[in-house]
Amino acid sequence: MSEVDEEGTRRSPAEVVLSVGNGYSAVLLALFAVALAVPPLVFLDEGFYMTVMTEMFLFGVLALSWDLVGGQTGYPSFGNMAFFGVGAYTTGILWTEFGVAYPAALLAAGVFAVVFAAIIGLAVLRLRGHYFAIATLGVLLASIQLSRYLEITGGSSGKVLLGGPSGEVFYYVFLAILIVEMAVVRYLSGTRFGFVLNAIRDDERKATAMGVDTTYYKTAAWTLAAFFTGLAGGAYGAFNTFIDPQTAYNLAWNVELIAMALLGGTGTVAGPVVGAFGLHLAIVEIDSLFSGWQLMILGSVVIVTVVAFPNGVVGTLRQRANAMEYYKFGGGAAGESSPSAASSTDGTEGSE
Amino acid sequence: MIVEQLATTAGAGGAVGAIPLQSAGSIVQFVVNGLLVGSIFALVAIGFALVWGVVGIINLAHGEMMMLGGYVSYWAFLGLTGTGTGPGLLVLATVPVAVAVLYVVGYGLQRAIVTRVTDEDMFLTLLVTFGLSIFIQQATLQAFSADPRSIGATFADPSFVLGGIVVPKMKLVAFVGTLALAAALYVYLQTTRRGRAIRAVAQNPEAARLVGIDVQHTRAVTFGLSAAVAGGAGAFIATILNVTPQIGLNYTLKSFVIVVFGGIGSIPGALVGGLLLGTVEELTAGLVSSQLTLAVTFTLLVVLLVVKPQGLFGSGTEGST
Amino acid sequence: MSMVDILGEGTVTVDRRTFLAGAGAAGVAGIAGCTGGTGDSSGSGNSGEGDTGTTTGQPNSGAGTIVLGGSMSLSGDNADLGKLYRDAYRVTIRRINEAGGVEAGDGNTYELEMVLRDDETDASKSKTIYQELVDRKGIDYLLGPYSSTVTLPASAVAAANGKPMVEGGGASPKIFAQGNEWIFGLLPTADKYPLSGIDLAAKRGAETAALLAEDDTFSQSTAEGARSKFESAGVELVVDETFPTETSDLSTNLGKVRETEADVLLLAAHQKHAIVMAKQMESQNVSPDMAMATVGSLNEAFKEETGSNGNYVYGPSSWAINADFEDQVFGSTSAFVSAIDSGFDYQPDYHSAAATGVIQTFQRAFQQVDSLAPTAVRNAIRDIEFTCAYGGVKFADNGVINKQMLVYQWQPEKGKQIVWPTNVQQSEPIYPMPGWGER
Amino acid sequence: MSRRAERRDRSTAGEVPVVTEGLTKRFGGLTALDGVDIEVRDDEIVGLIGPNGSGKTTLFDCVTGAYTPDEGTVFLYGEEITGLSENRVAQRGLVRMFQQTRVYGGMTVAENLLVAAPSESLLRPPSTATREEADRLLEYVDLAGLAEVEAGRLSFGQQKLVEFAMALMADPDVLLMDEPAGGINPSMINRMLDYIRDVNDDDVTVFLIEHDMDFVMNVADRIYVLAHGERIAEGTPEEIQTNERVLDAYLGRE
Repeated sequence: MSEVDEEGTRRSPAEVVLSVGNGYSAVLLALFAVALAVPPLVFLDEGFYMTVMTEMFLFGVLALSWDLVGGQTGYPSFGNMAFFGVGAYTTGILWTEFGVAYPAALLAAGVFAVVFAAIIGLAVLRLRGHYFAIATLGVLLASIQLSRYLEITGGSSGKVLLGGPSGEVFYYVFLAILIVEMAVVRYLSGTRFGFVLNAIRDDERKATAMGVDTTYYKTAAWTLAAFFTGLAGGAYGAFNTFIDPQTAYNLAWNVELIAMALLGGTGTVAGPVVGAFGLHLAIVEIDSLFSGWQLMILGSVVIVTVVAFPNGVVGTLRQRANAMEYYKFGGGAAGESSPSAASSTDGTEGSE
Repeated sequence: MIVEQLATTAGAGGAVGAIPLQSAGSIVQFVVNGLLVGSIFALVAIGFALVWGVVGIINLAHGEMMMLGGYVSYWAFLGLTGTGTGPGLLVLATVPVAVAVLYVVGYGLQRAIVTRVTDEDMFLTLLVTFGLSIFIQQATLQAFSADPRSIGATFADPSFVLGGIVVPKMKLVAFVGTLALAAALYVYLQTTRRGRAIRAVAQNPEAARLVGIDVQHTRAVTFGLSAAVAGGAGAFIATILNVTPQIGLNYTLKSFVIVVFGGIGSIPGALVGGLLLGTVEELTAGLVSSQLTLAVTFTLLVVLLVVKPQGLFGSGTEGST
Repeated sequence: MSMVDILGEGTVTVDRRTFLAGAGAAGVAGIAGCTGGTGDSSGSGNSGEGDTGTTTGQPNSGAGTIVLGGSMSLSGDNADLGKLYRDAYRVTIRRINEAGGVEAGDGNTYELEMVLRDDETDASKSKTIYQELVDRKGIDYLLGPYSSTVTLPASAVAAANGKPMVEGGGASPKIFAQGNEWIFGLLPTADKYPLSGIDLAAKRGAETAALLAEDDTFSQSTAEGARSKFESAGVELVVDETFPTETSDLSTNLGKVRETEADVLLLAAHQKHAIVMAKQMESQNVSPDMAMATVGSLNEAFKEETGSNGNYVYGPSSWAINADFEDQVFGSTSAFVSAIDSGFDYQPDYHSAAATGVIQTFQRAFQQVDSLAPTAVRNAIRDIEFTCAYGGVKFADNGVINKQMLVYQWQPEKGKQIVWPTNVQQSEPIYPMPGWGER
Repeated sequence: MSRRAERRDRSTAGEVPVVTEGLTKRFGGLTALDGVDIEVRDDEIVGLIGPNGSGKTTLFDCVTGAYTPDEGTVFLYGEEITGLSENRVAQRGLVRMFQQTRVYGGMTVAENLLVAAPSESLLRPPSTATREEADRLLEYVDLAGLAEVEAGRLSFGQQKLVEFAMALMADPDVLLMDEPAGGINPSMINRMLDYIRDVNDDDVTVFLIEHDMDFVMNVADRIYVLAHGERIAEGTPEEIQTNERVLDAYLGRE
């Protein structure tokens, strides 16, 4: 065991990055928000680059919302795009069929998605693991068929949503949703609510035995994720000027948003957002440079990255920091089963 | 047993009462259509259930194994006949080719890629197989173009008519063929040494390793067998319908539903689940409206999951993560 | 069982992982890539297989270069039809450049280049693709995608940026109902597809009809056109079924057609369903007097895969393969047909013809304008009128071509023949289709 | 009013912490518990022993609400709690430690304790009082240095101490411990004995299952003995050691 005393602790790079991350997260988030708010004011004008950045914010919201349920609470949803679709159609229908003002229709998207999630949650949240994943996939696929069948959604021909706000407005709408969600998730992970979600992920039986009403917390996390995903869906409709069952419940995105959360690192705030920005940019660049071959390359990028980073980028960072922490304080080799005498940590006498 | 089940399922399917009275004959026709098409769904789902139950992986690229099987048997048939058309039973000669080729593909994929994430979180396996599925899809598209391919195996007089019920011969061949492949797999698993090893790994990989079973090889064999039966199903699909690079995903999603109907990891369950799904879809198409077939199927999936997560035959416990 | 537990033991072995992490990080490093920074096209590398380079601005071979940009369904559901457009685009551009390029109205001659992206038949990709073509690649003249759902967002980008878009693949009336002055379509709107086919059947005394419609934008508007036409032609619709795109088996619906003994069977769907219909009509012994599929029943892949079952099947087309129109690039329709045949060894159908029409529309517009500014080119296209291998090209004020639909039939001896309307008939339709026993 | 003060009122009012009457639980054909009556009086340390499969853990499960008994009733401080859900029973001050030590592996040791604190405001970070309590308890079980380490990394013995600290953090009235001495090395057994006595001195009633006879005899005030789901003996450690039926049950002569 390398001699490491209390004061002169040698901190591994991973640890430094994380402690800075945790310590000043509020400041970091504010800087992040300002840094992203500046471009349109200064040099970025409406067009391709603004669209790509707006889509990065969109995917940041989708990945972070999935992580709230999948990464933080340990309930791997495979149907989050159902909330996105419900949000998109709610705004689309209210705005075009009932003449509701766009901002109100946009907010309604989040509210409707929450109601939809609460109802679905009653049935689905009783299941766990594989069964939960399949049930949520079933909900998504059933929603696709429903939207194809109904008149008001325009059936499979979809709805044209022209005349929405300008590209710049959408840039700030999606940025705002992302920043608000990051702040909320950051705040919650420091509160009892956040801890309980992680407890449910690690050992739901233990949490129940310690007095936690897990259904209440699972539903809260589920509806919170639905709110943000639904809101993003509502905004996306007019942003893309057209929605149909294939785009509103995009099955490719349904897997991509999970890849982004996992590649970035689940259970953190930065992880999913890093994953979303990175993967979306990679997809846009690959589409542009290797048109026609892009899906083959994307497929291999996903495979290689998952194999290389099972924990995701931020996750691996945290993983290393924790390993160092354990060694430094004389704990036995991590995970070694023999009950090492915990009392003989450096410098502190066991209280006999 | 199946008939009452169908009655209840159809009943659960909603508006049966409200539709115009169909002659009893046509309801039987729909059930027959359902069983004929359901057997193919079942065979694909059996491979899916095997990999899920034994290797603990949700294989999103499973549909692509079926698709590749379709292309292999298409080219084999073209090789055999030279013209692409030939007698109906000749397709059976191409099935073993598809099965063998896909066994090798499945085995190779597990060893090269899938094995690296087998013990990881379920969702990582989902991502790797998702990457595989779009890779295989695009590679096939670049190699064979997107034109639909269909095996021209025909019978002089294409269908039997028994008491007003039309039964296409080619579909009957496919029905018997798929059941035979399913039975062969089941017997293999129950009787042979390797079969027992596979079931042992399914129960407890660590224990299996302790008693000297090469878990790695066993999992690769399982993946190979799963791809092989899917390849066999692909051969029949290429004959009855057609095969394009994009058809895989739809059969993977159907396998999800069937595995839940039948229970994760249970082969008989997947067989019954497949037949049930085919029948439910055809009955909905026949009695209600074909636009609702998928809506009924997926709603049934959610309802069944909530009511009986283990599925009809499943042994998996409710919380098995 | 969370991931962290599993990896609890032991630190990460650095060597192998670092190497892989490097490859993986490529995706993440993308952040530092080209966010921000506007303007000129990076233009690096070629996009797609074998397309000419994408550099714009400085003329590299004496004559300047005009770049046409767009996306096409090179993968995804409609990849089989996307290929027809790509091949026809390439052949037409190569012919124009071989003949010295485009003598534009502003006195210069330009070489034509094309940037063709793959939209995977996914409507959520087309906005980003077309914005990239305009902003990053600096392209002023847009080739529209295939399929109506992908065309709608793309046409919105064309209008927003004031760039003319000519497309030969989006046929839904919705595209042209948005008051968009920058979009021009070479395919008649979807609802017109079945009209002349129904005329033929009504004139031959058909009384009942069955309609099987795929649940997608194009097929649904075709079905709507068919329903109103059946009504006005006094033909009773005895079966009217819509099936999901994912459906692969049509036996149950064909069973209904058999029971009602409908005279006409109209399938509003794409090629893979047309193949299934042709095969399963025999196994379900359904023998209507006329069986027509709205899309994909006329190209060669259909006939190859269905063999004799494909005989007697009808299909609508906006292009007469045998009407020998005069063509500035190829010389004549037949020359265009042999150019495609020798280049890609398949017989072109109306998709290919429409594709060459798209390129030639731009070519003609460049010839007629005195400046290549997008607005000037758009105005030229608006009142353009010319003939090419595709036939007469003239756009109505909402931007869509008005063309009469012809009806083809696969006939055992003569192959694909125009059978309706009578004035362009190659041979008489074999109506009613012989029963399965008599073939 | 803090839980501890509340606890003193209840015990002075003569309420008995845990009482079961005629507790029966069947699993298919197997009768795991057959009409068991036990009583855990206030501030007592009661031991529950018996050969494997005698129904000890099933009794715990019925008391904590993990299972609903087929017959019989369970009282907590005089109030009937039979069939009450597990988390509601825990909220009423009855906290349990599991035979297979269970901690939140993905969270740090400190977070494990913070989440065990009786529910404070949901949406505010843990109060400084709670953080200080957690630090104190970690100091007490001598794991202060590992506060920021993920619990999953700790050794088995360390995790047992974390689970114990979590139980204390919940400020229980009654603490159920399923084999506290199971799987830990000798030097820690003495520490575990001290901890149990300390927590009992702090007005916490303890009810524990244990196979290690010396441990039980050393710490328990009274002992119940189960065999084949029935209560076959009850008494002080000395009485139990000389009780014929108990010896027979253990040596299998019955």
